[in-house]
Amino acid sequence: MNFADDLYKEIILDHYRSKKNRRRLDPADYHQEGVNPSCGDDIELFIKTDGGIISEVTYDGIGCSICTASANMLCEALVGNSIEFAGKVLSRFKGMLTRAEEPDFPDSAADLEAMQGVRDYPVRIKCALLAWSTLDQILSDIQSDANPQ
Amino acid sequence: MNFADDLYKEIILDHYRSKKNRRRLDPADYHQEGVNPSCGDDIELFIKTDGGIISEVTYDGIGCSICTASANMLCEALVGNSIEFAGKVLSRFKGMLTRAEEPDFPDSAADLEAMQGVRDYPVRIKCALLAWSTLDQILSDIQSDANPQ
Amino acid sequence: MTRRSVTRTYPIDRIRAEFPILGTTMRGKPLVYLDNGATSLKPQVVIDAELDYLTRISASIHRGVYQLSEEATVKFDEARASVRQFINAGDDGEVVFTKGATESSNIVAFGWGRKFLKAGDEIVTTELEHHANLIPWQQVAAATGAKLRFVPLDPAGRVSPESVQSAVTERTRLVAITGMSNVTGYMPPLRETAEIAHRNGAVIVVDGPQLVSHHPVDVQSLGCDFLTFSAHKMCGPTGVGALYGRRDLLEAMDPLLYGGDMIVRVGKESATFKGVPDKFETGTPNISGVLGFGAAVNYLRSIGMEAIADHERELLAYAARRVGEVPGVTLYGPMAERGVAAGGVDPGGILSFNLGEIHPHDVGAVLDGEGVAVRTGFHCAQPMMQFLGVPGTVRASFYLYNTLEDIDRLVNALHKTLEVFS
Amino acid sequence: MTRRSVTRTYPIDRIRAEFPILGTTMRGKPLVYLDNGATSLKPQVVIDAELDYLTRISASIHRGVYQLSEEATVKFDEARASVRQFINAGDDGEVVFTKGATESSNIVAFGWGRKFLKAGDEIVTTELEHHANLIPWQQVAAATGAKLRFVPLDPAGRVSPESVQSAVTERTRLVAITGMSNVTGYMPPLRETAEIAHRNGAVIVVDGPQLVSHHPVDVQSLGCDFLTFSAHKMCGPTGVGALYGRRDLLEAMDPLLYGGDMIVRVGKESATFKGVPDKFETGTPNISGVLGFGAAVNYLRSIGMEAIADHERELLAYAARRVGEVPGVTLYGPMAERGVAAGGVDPGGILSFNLGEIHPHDVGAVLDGEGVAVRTGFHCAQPMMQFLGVPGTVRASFYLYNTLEDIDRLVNALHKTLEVFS
Ligand SMILES: Cc1ncc(COP(=O)(O)O)c(C=O)c1O
Ligand SMILES: Cc1ncc(COP(=O)(O)O)c(C=O)c1O
Repeated sequence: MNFADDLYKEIILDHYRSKKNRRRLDPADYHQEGVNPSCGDDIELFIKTDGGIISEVTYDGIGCSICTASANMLCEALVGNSIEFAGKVLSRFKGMLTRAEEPDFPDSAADLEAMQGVRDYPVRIKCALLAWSTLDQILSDIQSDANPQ
Repeated sequence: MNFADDLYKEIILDHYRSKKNRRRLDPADYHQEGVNPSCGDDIELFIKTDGGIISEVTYDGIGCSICTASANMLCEALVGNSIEFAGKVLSRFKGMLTRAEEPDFPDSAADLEAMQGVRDYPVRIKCALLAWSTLDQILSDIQSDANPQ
Repeated sequence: MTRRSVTRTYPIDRIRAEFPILGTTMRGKPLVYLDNGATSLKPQVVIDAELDYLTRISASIHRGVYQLSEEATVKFDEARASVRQFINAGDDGEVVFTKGATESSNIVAFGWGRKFLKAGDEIVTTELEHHANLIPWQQVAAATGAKLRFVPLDPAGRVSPESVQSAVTERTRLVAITGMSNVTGYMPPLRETAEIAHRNGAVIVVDGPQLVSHHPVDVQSLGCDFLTFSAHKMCGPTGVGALYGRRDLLEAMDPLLYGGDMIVRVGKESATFKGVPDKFETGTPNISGVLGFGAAVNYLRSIGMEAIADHERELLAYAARRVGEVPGVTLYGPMAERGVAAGGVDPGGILSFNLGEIHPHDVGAVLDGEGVAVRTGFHCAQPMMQFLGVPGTVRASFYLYNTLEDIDRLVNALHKTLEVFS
Repeated sequence: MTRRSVTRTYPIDRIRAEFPILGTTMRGKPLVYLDNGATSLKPQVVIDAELDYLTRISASIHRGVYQLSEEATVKFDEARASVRQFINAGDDGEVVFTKGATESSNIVAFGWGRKFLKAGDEIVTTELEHHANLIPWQQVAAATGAKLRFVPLDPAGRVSPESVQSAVTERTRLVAITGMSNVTGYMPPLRETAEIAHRNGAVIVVDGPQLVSHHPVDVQSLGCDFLTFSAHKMCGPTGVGALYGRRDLLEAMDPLLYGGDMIVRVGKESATFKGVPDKFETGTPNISGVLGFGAAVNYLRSIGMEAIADHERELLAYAARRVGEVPGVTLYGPMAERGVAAGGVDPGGILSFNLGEIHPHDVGAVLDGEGVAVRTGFHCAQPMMQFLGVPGTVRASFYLYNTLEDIDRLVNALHKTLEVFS
């Protein structure tokens, strides 16, 4: 198996090619932009919630295949699930890429495992994480909306 | 012959030990300070002239043995000689140390040849030259006194 | 193996043998290094100069009275003389060693710009600039009230004496312009620009890291007042570069850094400083780096900058044609006409392009898998990206040791990229 | 050959074998290197780290998508983590790579001093300072109208918590003090000084090149706000150093240099910058230097800074006694009592002295002829020379690889000097 197959697994390329979740939600309940200054990637995440459930989630922006595939996987994995579920998937995804934890995703998010290969390409980890760091900020916003001070 | 003998020839040490010309002239016709900022050496040169002849020349200040021996040699070589002679000895001394020219001093300045060994110790060349660079400035002053604009 | 050499006399095989890293692999494939715009590989003579310092000399310069320090000092001064000769500066005092071109630019911006510019003055620059020759001037403008003006570019990203003339007025005090774009390889007409600047009483700062590493440069005949460059882009070590400055300008400037080695006398409350270049070189310098820098310019001179520029010119023409033929490729800059330099002026050996809609990062990654190192992204030149209307490009940049085979490998890897992302 | 080791467990022979230059000669005699205060020798692991970069990696960091650049980036980050651990900084963002301690001091002086100080504010410092930690503050004072105040020294050249307290007032905004004098090895009471500074609302900048290379340092327990140091004095390469700064202070500061790699977005007229440490590290860094720096601190940690400090303490005591016995010798600083530290506080491993009326330069030259490298002159500390009332000193400074035999060679060479100049 050579390098390109190793990083660019078919499943990642499928998510990259899919434009299904690549659109803006207007209005969205939550909207956040994430930028990776070292490569210029720039992703926006849009989320609608409905009683603690993520009813719609989309992304838009400019990014490499790893970055946009990761964003697309994020959308697929979270839609219809709870905020809590999103938090759990997020922390497992980060764990897999930054702390070399074994992937352990719920079935509906199993595609994310394909991103494990990115671990061997340290500069690409930021690409894979961009959408997720953006999600992280949205989750904080949701939290503080839920517990206003 | 070992290193210390090579640099610190007896003739140089004699000039270093001699305090004969180490005093201030007050008044002097010409007085100039020379500083070597890299080692802190600080020499003053005093000259009296009499109809184009250097009638008295002394030095004072702080410097290593190479620096003060060189200043003392300068005094010995120039006293009683003409300004023109001083200029010639100066340029031969510089030539010997900075352009590797063969020493070729008038008999009365023959001791200066002992300084040739300094050439092999590049950081000490500045020590040997300090009094002479100071002389250089005095000679310029004498020149411009002679040819006021 | 004998390589297809672009000219019969250019000693490509000997040159390649002098760079140890060219015998290695990347991702299991023989290394094709086309990221010379970022930094260059190092020949054995440069490695040896550094090693010699590290293993045999190891002493600091200037105030040591012992042999090793003396030797370090002499070699340091020799390196300065080598760099001075390399750009034909008038005297060694005009060559200031810095940590790199970026520090060099900042020394001018701080020591000349912030000291001498005032509200109402104008700084003329271009959208071609590397951030190192733009942000310092933005900061000077913000601090002094001077205004930045941009020379208009033609659609191929070029300036002309006329466009320079249209931006320079009697209020212009300084023109900051690249000697060669690190995105497109484009080389502005420097001599004419310097003339226009001087005619209007302005000084000219040339951002030189690409120009100096790839072309013969004579600061006196070009009329540069300041020139910045970095050793690491010209076969030398990282962490060292130079600022050339006209002596009278350097003498009038304030230093950026203060400390030891630059002083004549220090009291408790104040200090007096040495002349040029010493007042700009405080602190223990990058001694091994400077010795390596000296070895690097001597190495380049031994091959000849004309010969290197010719070699790269042929590589570029071939690359622009071959890469231009890959389906979906868009070339940027003067070579955009599929291998023919628009306007007939050959740019330096840099080719920027994109492959269809594929993100430059992805192209770079597939190339990496094929052993081909290129740079992708905005190349520290975001205004240039805005001008080109793209978020980034793939950049292949050539140097004395690259070959036509390297370009073939690049082209094959581009085809592979198309396969992966089809 | 087995050397008389100062302590039975200190692996002096192994250590010496790790420094290739210790097997060489100077002026035909085996090298005795006692100029560690100026710069240190380099162990093989550091040379190897640099060589590995030069011959195998050779790529720039950050934006490269290819394996070599990736590896350079990972190793660069690892080096930062190593340096962070070495001084126990809170996080990697608090460690800024610079070209050396002098640049580090200037970053603080410019980015904090010039930004936040104003007329009426006071900067407290000492006559012990190296020019690198004095002239930048003189410049800040001149530019802002702040006033410099000096902590009074006792006759042995020491400060006490009381003398610091006498200089610090509620107008004091900053205390700039050496961690260890490069002239006498004296180490001021840092923790107490930091407490006094903080109690008065001031920040403390510790000039650390000597301290950090010879003693265990924990910036958090010392209460340093800023600490400057240089790799080349701690077994690392030339041209690289570090600035430690408390995160909130670094975040509030302006950078000294502007250019690529430090930015988030750049437009034609303005730019936005990254966080710490990136905003202080513009331009291509000294990559081989940083990798060597990482190897150097790991090497020192493998031996243990406590063990090194103990070793030097014994060398110093022996040297002060033996050198103090040479006819006509005057010792300076805390060891002036013939090998007994005045006040019972052991200084770092530096011995400054003069030999009768013989000019330090001459002493150094005869020592050179005997293969013994020492520094002579004012050691970039003219106010300290004025305090001592001498134009210069001879300085022997020790490090992990020095031995009692080295000191015997020094003493023999001093006797030879007396002969030559008798
Ligand atoms: C105490 C002290 N501070 C500052 C410096 C300056 O360090 P560098 O020359 O590496 O910038 C030195 C060394 O010369 C030093 O000994
Ligand atoms: C055109 C140009 N200017 C300036 C620079 C900055 O050089 P350095 O990063 O070596 O300081 C570079 C390289 O990055 C460049 O290509």
